[in-house]
Amino acid sequence: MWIPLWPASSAISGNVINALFTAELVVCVLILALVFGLIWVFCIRYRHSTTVDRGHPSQRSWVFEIGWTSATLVAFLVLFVWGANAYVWLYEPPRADLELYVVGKQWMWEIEHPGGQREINALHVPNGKIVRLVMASQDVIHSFFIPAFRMKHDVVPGQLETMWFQPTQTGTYRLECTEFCGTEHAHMTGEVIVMTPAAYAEWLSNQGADKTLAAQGEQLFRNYGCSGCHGVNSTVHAPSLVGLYGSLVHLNDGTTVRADERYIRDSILLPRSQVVAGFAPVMPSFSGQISEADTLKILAYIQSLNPSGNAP
Amino acid sequence: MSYIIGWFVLLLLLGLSTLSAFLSLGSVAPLLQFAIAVTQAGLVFVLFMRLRDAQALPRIFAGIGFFWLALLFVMTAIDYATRSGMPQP
Amino acid sequence: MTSFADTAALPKNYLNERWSVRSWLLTTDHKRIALLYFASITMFFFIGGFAATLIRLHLVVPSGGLLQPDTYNRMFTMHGVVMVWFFLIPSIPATLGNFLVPLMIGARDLAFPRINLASWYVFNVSGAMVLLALFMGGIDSGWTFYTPLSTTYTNGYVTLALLAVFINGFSTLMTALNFVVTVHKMRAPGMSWFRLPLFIWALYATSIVMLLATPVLAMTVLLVALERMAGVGIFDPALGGDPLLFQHMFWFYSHPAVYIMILPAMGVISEVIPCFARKPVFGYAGMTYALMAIAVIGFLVWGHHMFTAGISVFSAVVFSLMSFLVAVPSAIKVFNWTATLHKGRISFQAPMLYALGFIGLFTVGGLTGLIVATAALDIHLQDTYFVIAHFHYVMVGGAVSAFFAGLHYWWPKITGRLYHEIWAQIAAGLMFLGFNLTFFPQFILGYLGMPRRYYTYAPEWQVWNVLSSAGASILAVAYLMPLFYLSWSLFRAERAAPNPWRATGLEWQTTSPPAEDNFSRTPTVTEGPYEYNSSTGGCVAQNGALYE
Amino acid sequence: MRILRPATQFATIAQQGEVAHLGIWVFLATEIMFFGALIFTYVTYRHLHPVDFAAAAAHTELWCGTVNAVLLLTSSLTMVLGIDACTAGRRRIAVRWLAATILLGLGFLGVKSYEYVADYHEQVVPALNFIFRHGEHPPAELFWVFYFIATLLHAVHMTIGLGLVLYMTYRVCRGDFTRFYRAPLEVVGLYWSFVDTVWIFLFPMLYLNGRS
Repeated sequence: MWIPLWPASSAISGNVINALFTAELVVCVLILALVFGLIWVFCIRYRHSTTVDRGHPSQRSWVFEIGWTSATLVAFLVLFVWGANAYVWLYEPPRADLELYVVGKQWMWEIEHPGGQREINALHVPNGKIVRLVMASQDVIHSFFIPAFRMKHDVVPGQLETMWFQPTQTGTYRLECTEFCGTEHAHMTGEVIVMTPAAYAEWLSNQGADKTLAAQGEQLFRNYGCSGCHGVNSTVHAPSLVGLYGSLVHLNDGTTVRADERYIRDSILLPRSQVVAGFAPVMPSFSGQISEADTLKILAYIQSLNPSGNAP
Repeated sequence: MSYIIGWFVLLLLLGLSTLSAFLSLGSVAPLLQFAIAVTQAGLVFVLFMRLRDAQALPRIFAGIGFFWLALLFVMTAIDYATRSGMPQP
Repeated sequence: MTSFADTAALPKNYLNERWSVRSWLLTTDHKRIALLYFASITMFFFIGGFAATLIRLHLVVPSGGLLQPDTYNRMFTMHGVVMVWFFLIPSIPATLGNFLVPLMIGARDLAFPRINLASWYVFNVSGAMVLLALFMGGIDSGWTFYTPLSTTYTNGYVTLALLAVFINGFSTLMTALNFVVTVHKMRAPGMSWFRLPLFIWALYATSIVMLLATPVLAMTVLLVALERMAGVGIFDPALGGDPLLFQHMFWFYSHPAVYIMILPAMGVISEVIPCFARKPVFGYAGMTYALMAIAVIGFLVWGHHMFTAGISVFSAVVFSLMSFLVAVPSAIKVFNWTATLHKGRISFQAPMLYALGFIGLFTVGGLTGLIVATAALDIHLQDTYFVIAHFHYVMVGGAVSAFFAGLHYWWPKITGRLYHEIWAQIAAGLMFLGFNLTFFPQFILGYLGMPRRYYTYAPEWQVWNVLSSAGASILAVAYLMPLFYLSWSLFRAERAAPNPWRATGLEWQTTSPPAEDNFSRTPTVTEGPYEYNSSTGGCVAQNGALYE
Repeated sequence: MRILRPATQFATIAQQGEVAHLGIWVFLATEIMFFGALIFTYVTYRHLHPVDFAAAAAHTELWCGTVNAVLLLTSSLTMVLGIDACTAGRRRIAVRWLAATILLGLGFLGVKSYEYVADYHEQVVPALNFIFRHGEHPPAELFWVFYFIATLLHAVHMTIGLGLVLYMTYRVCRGDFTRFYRAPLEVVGLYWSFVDTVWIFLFPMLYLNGRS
């Protein structure tokens, strides 16, 4: 019988984690061997019935203590720096080749491709491309986990989360929810299918999507009445959304924020928490009136309004 | 006698704090009001709760709660102050 | 230290002074309250253990044959809630601590005996509430009560459980308050801070952590309960609330809670090892500093539970650094215990076996703690079985092993009877074996990517799950054994001398069991706590039967 | 005068007094953490939703909060004067000061009750009758949730404090306390002043925001 011991790594992030994990494992085993070895040796050599020399136990305990304190401190700091570096690299997304939208809800994952293709509990991605996920939750906290990529991020309701990966091998991998989310938490699983770019393109065209995500978003932008104020021809004094995504926004409390997905989403749902400088806080709140999936579509539309056409 | 003076100062500070709310101080107002509250609380602790004549131990335990509370505030503020979801250009 | 030993005819002691039920239920004697607490937490240990047994049985097959999904979720929630708040937190402090703090510092009782009794009643009220929630249908939010699942989406009796946790906090606070004031104000003449046994230092540090962390948990669960009861959204994103704020507040308590569990365990081990190695503890001062350092730095690391939750990258790095720093004093303690064995005269009675097991398991738990404290690795390991295995190595392999070490070590003092040595050694060995078989496979499962709280799993993971469940059945038997041989010893075993281990420490200088007011006259302390000498014989004996 | 003997676990009456003193301070440290955690959530949310919190806070009854602050600060003064009178052995004067403290405390609760009724009529009570005013956004409700939790918890502490002061007044009348032992009275005094301190922090948080 085949007994799994070490999971395959099929993404760049997986290789980074594997290297770091192996290194820490080695350090741990060395320390364990030291402690266990000493305990064994002492327990055998100094068991009560032996008559070995027990005279002059060391009085200068602080010399040893300072020694092993500084040794462990240095070893730990090295591991910390390595781990922190990797963490920053793993969690600060680079410029993406492909952006997908993920909505978690009890108990399934809904994934939207920019072309309007939609899938449930499955994620098709092209091999070798940097994929960035923009994730939202409709209800409780979920966590999007692909063990083969060693990548995971919680999806917290009320804020957008992002995560990225770059697959290195075609194949089918497990997709799991790792934050307990209710009765069928264990069934909130799916598959990540890494395909060659050509196969991915073919798969996309066979999904029969008629409208891109941005086009669907534009429709919603009108339906929810956003265009009444933020539209090009509007007479209401509202900030223009053209070129907004990725730009720096000055707020009326004097601070500056970058208009990322999270900012745009917050501004739709709770517009008064971050008011653009020079504008009155007159926009109504859409909190509780718009689903996460619709928010993401409108977001896709607002992103598509960038003249340059992509994120900074 | 020092109690009466202390009480008078406390009321004075209260008035000052209330007054500050009606001035257009912007984001300074909450800080000022918080500073006044800290001063008032310090007065109450030192004077009315007699930390002035207390031994070291009660003083330490009076401070320890505020110190640990500061840990909660600071460590969480580190998170809220530096959150962002976007690749930096 | 002088010894006033003779106890030929059984004199009046705290057990036989009075016999009525009333004299137990209204007692203000710290020793009797300790026994009352023993009874309560033993019950909760087996309730929590029963839930764990069901979980492991269920996971023998990948499809999960035994329980309905809902029942499974209720079982692991109950296992967590009961084991954390109703067993581990009070385990050592409320039982061994209650019994020993006054004895070890030479006092007649704790500073506030009635508050101590009230603590036990409050504990039982909260325990009854949790059991009520269990019998009415259970809770399925996980012991972490993450919002908005706990506030809006689950159907279980979450409010009742939250209020139980809230009330339970008062019992913790009352015990901690008592210990802090007692250690500060009621030490016997000559018992300076650096003559205190390390067990007292550990309980002092624990009490400080309890006092400062528990109120935050109380407020947090109160807010969640209010949100659930009144439907007002405190952590509800629709009102602008932030579920991550709940996590910050929850872990501000619940990470230090881990130190509430492990610091007293470290204290017990620091008593047992010198006694059975016949040597002063290595680096006493360093051990006290390490305890206090863990207590303080332990408050700055809670964010490592949230590395993947969406906290800022910068704060995750800060929390990761703090988590590495808190591992340093723990490492110091492990090295110092090991060094204590050097040139000792070591004998291997049950308490020592448990203590050696503790060092081994705690070291594994601590080192894997480094792995999950590494922010990058935690991305992969968070919420998998790796984390489960890690914290069970610390809490069960560490805290529970130490609890049994202390229980056996002080059993003659508490009951006045000797336990059966061979049975105890067998149980200690079985516990060690069963524990490793249960939890080591979970490290592998975790790295393979098996998430926690799944009632069904991928078929290729079955081998490790079956091994784990097999280990759990051994562990269950091993945990039941002390119930029998210790109960038996209460009635049939040989009576214990005042100091069967020839240990130092004030608690061994009074009779076994101690008199109601502990000491016939207040002792005066003239030397440090661990004046053992390994070169001049004096091996450990049990009731005079010297091991030579 | 009754003869004082320490409880069995203490060696001297002085030790018993010191223990009580330390005990209450340790307890107050836990209270600081308890209220501190609530204030912490408030501060975080106010930081996240400054406009909504200011708009909502402008609807609190400022004069109620201010009068209550004056009442409480004064009651701290009368309390400490009562303890001093007791220390000096002037029992009748001590009882008068304690009675004044109780009256001031009752006054506080009276004003607070009046304020709650007014809040009810303004329809700002979450879970009972909360309605959003024109242009108000969801975080406004969050503010009112905090307003009620904080003031109710404070009122519970006040009520406990009133009971304790009442009991202490009785014990002063009975002549329980002497120059050498008055620890219970001092302990209650510390608790009372601490509850006063909590209001010192709640006042600007709940009443002074959004006024300018």
